[in-house]
Amino acid sequence: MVMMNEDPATLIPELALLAGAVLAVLVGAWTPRRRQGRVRVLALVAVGVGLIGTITAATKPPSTTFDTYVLDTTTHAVRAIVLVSVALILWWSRDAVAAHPRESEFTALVLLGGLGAVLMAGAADLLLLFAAFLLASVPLYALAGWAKSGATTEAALKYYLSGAFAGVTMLAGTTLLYGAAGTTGYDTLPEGLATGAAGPAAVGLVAVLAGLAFKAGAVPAHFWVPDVTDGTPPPVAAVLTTIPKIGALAAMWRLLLDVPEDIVPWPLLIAVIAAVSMSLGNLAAFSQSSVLRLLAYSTVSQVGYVLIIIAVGARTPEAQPALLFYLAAYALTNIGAFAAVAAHPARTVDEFRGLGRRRPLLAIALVVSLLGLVGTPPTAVFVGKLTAFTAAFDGGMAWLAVLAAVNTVASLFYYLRWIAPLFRDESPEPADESSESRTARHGAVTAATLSLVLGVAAGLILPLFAAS
Amino acid sequence: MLSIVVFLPAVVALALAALPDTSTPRRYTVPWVVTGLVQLVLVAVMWLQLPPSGYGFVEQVAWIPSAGISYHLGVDGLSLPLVAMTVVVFTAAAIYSLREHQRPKSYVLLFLALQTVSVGVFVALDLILFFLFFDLSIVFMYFVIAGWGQGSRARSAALTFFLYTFLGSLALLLGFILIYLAATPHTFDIPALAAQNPLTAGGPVAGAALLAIGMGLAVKTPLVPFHTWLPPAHTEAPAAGSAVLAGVLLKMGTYGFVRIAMPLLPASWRQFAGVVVVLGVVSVIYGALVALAQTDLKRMIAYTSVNHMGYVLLGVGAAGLVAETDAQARQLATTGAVTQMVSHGLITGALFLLAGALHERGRTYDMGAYGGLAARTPRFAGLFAVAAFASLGLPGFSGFIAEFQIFTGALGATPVATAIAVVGILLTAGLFLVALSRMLLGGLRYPDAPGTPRPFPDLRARELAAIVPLLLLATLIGLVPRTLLDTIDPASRVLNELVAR
Amino acid sequence: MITLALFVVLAATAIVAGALVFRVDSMARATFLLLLSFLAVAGLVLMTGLQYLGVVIVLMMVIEMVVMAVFMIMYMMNPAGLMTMTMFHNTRGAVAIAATVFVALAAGALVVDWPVRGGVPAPDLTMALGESLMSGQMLTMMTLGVTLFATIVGSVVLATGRGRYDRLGDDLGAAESDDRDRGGVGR
Amino acid sequence: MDVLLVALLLVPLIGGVTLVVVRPPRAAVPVGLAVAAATVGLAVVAALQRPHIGLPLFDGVAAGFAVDELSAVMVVLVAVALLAVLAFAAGEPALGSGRFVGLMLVFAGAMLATVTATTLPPLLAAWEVMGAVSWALIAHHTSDPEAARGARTAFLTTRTADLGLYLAAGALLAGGVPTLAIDALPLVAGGWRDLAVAGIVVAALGKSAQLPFSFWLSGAMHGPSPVSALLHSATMVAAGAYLLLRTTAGLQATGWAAPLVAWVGVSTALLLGLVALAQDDLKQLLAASTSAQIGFMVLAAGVGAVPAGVLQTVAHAATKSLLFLVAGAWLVRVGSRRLDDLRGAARRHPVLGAAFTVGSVTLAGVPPTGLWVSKDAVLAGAMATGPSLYAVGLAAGLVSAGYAAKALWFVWHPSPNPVEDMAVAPAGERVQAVVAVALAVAAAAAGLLALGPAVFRPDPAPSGLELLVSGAVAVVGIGVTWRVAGRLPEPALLLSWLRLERLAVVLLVRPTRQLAAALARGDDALHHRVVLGTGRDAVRVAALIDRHVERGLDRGVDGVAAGARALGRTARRPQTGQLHQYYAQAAVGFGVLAALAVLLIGVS
Amino acid sequence: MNLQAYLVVAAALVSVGLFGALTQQSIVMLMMGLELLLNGVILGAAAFWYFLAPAGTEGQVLIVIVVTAMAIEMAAGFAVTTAIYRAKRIDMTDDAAELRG
Repeated sequence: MVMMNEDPATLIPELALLAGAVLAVLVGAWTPRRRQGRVRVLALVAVGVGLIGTITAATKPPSTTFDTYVLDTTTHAVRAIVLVSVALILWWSRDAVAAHPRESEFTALVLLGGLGAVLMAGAADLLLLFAAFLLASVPLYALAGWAKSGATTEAALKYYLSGAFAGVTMLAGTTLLYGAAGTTGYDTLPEGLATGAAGPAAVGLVAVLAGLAFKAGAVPAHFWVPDVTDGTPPPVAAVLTTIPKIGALAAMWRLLLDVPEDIVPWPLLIAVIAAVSMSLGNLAAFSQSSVLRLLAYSTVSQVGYVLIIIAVGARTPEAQPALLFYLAAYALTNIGAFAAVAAHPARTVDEFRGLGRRRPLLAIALVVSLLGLVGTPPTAVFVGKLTAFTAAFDGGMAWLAVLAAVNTVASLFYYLRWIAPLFRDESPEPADESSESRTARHGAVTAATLSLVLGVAAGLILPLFAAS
Repeated sequence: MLSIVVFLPAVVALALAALPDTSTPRRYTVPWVVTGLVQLVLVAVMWLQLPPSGYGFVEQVAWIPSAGISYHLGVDGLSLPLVAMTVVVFTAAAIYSLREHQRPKSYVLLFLALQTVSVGVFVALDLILFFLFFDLSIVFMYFVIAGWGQGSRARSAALTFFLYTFLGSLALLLGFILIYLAATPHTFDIPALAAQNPLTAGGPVAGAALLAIGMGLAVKTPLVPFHTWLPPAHTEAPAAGSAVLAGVLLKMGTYGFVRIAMPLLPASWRQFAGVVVVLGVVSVIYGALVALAQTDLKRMIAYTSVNHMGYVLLGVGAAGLVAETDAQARQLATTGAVTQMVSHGLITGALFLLAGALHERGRTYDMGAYGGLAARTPRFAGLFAVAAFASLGLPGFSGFIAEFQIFTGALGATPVATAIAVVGILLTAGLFLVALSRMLLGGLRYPDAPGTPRPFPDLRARELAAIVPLLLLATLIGLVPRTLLDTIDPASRVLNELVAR
Repeated sequence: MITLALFVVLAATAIVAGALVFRVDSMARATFLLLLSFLAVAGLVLMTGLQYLGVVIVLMMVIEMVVMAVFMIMYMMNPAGLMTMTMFHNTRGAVAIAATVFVALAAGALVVDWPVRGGVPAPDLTMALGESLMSGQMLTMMTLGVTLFATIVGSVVLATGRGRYDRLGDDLGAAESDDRDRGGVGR
Repeated sequence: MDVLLVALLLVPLIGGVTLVVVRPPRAAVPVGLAVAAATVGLAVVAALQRPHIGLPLFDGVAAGFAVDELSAVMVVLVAVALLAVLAFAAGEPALGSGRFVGLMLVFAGAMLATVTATTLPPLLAAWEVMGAVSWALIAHHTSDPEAARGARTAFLTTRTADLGLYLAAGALLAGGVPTLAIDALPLVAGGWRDLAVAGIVVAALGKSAQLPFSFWLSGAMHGPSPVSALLHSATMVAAGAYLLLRTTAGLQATGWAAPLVAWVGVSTALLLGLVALAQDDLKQLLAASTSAQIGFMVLAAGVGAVPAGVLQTVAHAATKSLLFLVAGAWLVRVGSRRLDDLRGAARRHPVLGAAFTVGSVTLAGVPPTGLWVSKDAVLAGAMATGPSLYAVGLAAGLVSAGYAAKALWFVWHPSPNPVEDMAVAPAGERVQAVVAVALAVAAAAAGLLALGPAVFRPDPAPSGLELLVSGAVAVVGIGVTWRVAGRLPEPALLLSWLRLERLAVVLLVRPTRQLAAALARGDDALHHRVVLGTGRDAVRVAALIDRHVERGLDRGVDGVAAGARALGRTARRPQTGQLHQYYAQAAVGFGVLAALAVLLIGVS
Repeated sequence: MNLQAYLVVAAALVSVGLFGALTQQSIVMLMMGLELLLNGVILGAAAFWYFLAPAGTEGQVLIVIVVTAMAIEMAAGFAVTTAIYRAKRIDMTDDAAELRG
């Protein structure tokens, strides 16, 4: 009866992340402080193994493993995106964390957070989803407070308390959904809901979505985003605003597609969240002078755009490639923007004056990332937004596409408010070269380049994401 | 073939980038000139082999098939003349810049990149591809102005230029997406969209698309009141940059009208043609009047660009007033508008290069600082007078061919607007004559050249080689217009049929 | 009848104890009231036949509350209830929200047409649970296991004042760990 | 045939452009004369052969050229005038440059194209090129600011009128003449015909320095005299009248245009005659008299007396170019153009003086000179239309005798204080004498043409009585003026050409420049106020147009901007930093969403 | 005993917990509120299992998860509290409000 009915080999990417994290902790415990770089190498090897495992797995037909975990295009795509994101951030954060007493732990926590995000995306059971949610949260609470300064601990506290509240809500929602459907597996959810009670199902679904919205940073669970982004070092902020989002949005997608629209009318709910997220994010970013807060609000609005795709997910086949592509594009672009911030000591828009002359490549990378977030061709987010608009239009939510378009135009203003000083004359006081980070600069350039490559190569990538 | 023409400068730029840095300008400028000449030969070959109807030299490669985006190039009678003009203006700029000493390597690389995207805009048959080239032109031009600007405010002018035109381009993109969404299957392919005509019925969606696209193009064109980026950008830009900016980049806006707005949104174009006409006429008069009051030569020329682009709008707007006018009139108006784009590129390019030559000698654009140059520098005076008369639309030059057709074609459709616009050629005549009298006639007067007391040489061979061909071409078009019109006419006939659908 | 009485007593205990958690002026008392509430709920769970889980809850909560008490003593104000606490904010709004939630949930519970009971409990519930954990929900349990690992790592990161490099030197080569209190995990 | 016409047009054009570009230091005059002579030959052959040609120009519009009965006269006239003027100018070394000779040739080419054009585009093209070349010719002495100003005024005024031709072209097309053929004017439909005719009339009046455009001719007198001889007497100013003569059918067809043209013509003849009478400057006098004499041609066009008009054109061309050339020669020698300073010039240069006298007598319309015949032919036509036109025309004739006599009186009466003439190369002087004599003969004998080919034969022919009356008027006019010439009043109004230029400046030029300056200021302000993100920019433009609109719009845009900012603030207000408020807000948010979900279920 | 009774009790616990989470200034007290909320969830899960789907084991697993989650969250919470106390001598959420806007 108790049989290993599944093959652990199907979980190579996840196991690689786990092994990387465990090894990071173990090896780190016996590594001199200044030589913790080997831990990062180890982690990158683990990510590499995971990527190979992902590519191998992606060639196989979709399947379910361990009864509760789906291996399909979505999972593979999220694995790849998360792995690449983790690798990128680990690489460019080198200058920021190297020789830090807790450098090994940083690596381990990032890997664990990534593992949680991947598991969320693949989970096909509410219970596993919640477990993965916890795994995606707890390491990141620690990561938020990793630097242990006043601001970061406050950020960690807010992140933790928001997360705990969201987690509790999500558990309550899971319970309600379980009550309504009598089951927690996605495969049995539709029939369970068909005979169950719709009201508790709807409330339960909203509560579960609350947890996922917290991870994704969507309104109204977005409050932690600006404060935490502002309070933590840019590499950490990059992790927090990128990796869990990917897992949460994919998880939302997977869950909602198994909830029949006619029992719980979730598309409209998601549309409302999408509309409010993008509008509120943009409006709040308008007169921000802190670049980190500005980026934070911009991530809120970006989630809004992704939610558009999810809202019409069940209505058009274009939605899946659109979603996955957008996630990939967003991850690269957002990481690029944060890397650019990390590369430079400036934290307000004005402090970026004259960067274009001093560090032209960095400035260009930043511009590419920001214009990428706007959605300018040929960056990846443009294709993402285009597919999102198309999906919304074809899915009968044209109003959402229009609102998104208006928001896109509005967003240009605050991004330009940041871009403009880059090319103005320098501020009088000389820049402090020592506080600049070379790896972050390289990371910014790399991420920006990748986002361009992804945009240009969208023709090759999109069909891959379209496979079921 | 077309890809070679488009990307030749980019390839040369990459090759030059690999060269070690040196301060010898010729190492970079000579290959640039050669590139331009090779491109010219290729364009000439294409001109001879252009099919009588439809697109020639089409290249289409799937790019993002699921989003209906492809790498699609092609030329027809609307675009080939502009391609030719672009290459000519760039080559003239290259010759003019042969001795550019200030960071010659990056200068040439930027211009080569700009050359690629400028040609690219005119041959792109995919909206996204068009947009890419369109946007990149803004980026490269920004660096040209910011890096080689002549004034102290160059960077801020460049930034104004960038922000303004970039905002415009975003509007453009939204318009494109609207059209894309309206089409089934969704596509960004211009010929496919023109054939499909997804927004046949007009309506609010088509109107919004036209508004967005119109805004985007109007900023680049520029039309009053979206023109405010233009004068500072021109004042600060280096001569070759101004020539390219006015000669080539402005055409991207007007070309967008004939390539995209008119054939893809015919119903709305017809509906709002009156607005287009009014905008055109306002630009004509406003541009001419403001130019009239300028004392700075470059600003004056810049404002005449606003005026000249207004005629184009008048022409294409009148072509949209299908009900009020017959086929021949629309034909004249459209062909005139396209001719005006070519003509303005050549003439204004020459004017800006002349202004640059003047600045090199006197270090100021203030017209009041010069006088009686006809006696001191007859070659400069002669060429400047020729360019000025060409610009004010004197018969015998290309401008007349363009403007006469526009007026004649447009009068039937919008008599009042046309009658007002005709006053524009009087105003330009006035302002150019005032400028000519001020600078060329009267007592001799000029600022000291920097460093040395008072040498004020006439145009040198390099400058002549850059400017004379431009004016010669403008004259040739003016005297023997059929070579050009035979190419444009069939294409504008097709265009008018598309608009009249 | 006994069942009903038991239910009422346990339910009342759970709710009242829970409510009193926020009414008493001592954290220590609050902690024990919370424990009481948990124990009552454990009792209610036991009433549904889930002996194993009921016991688990009891054990877990006792330990947790003890830990919590330790934390009280470590940092919190007024651990022994010697001073009165004023630790509320936004009471009015919270009352409104909580009351609304209660009304909505309770109304839902009463109004909703719940589905009929499907199937009967397995004869050995603990066995069934174990089987489930080892088969269908195995990955969930593995994930929770990893989460516990992450919690340990994370808690150490956050809570430790002095890391290994403080104690053993940057090269971890110190002969003896530099602890303020002797007896730490050294070498 | 075609080649002949093409050659006729291109020979002077190409020759001229080549001279301008190459600027041979010494060969300019000989080459110019050779080209002019060749042009005369070509013109004569063309006048006999009557070639025509149509070159494709625009879509459905050809560039048509033809030498018909009317233009045959003009091509020969233009070619001969060119040759004569160039030959005469060869006597002045200052005018021997490639630029001057070349431009003269280009001008002649343009004039030839104007008179032979059969469709509007080439007509307009050549017409405008004439204007531009005249600018360059008037401003030939580049260091003379007065010349520059005069050139500008001339070009801008004529171009203002030229706008009429642009409109006429559009009107022709809109009125159903896709070929833009000029002779199709009467066929144009509806109101478009009125517009087309109006455009042509305005353009012609402007070019011909008729009222109210006459003043530009005054400024143009700052140019070299040979320029005046060619442009401002024989050719360019006559082009307007010629165009009207070509389009009399169209003028008649509208009903209003013909009388209007006739009255403008006759008024110009009278008023500008008076202006001429009041001038104290020989060139100004001649210029005003040109306007007046061309008024007779315009009158002819208005009353449909085409042959009379042609006759007047030819006779006037010979007369006036003679007078301008001789006057120019004297001006160079004396160094002044004031009549007072020119006293006795005829006495010191007897050959030129004799020629000048013949010319003046012709100008006065004394029998049996050319202008006597032609003017009477015109007046006969006017009589056929109405006696009032005739009466005013006759008065104009009287005035013309007056100004001719005034000029004559001054050049014959010796100055109280003797003047020293500047020396001129003897070779040049001989050529000038020959040319002057030839022109004098032509002027005097032009009347004979009325007996020649049909194109000159007036219809209705003037009656004997009319001839007699006008002859008598001329003689009386001369006689009276001769007595008072030295002390004729010179009222400021007339001296300043009816203050027309001032009027144009005050009414048109100055407001335009003020508007331009205001707009430019506004536009500059626009740059400084570029505020990203508010779109306020666009609003500032409106400010220049309408203050009220601006305020409204400004409020609107400011409102939008402020609204956006306020919304932004509102959007950030929830971000208090207080966690418990985040909790409450999130709880409420998800509560609302849950309620919405339940509600939606209820609805569906 | 029926489902509704259990659920009303669970709802009461949830509401009380929510009230605590919303009102408590002290971080530990706030966490207690969340615990109490989960307390209600446990009861609800047990009730759902018993009254609706006793055949499966998901309800039981859910309770296991809730209990585990409580432990994990408590551990994480205490760690965060310790960290912020070390860094800023703060144990009240109201004092941790430097990041805002």
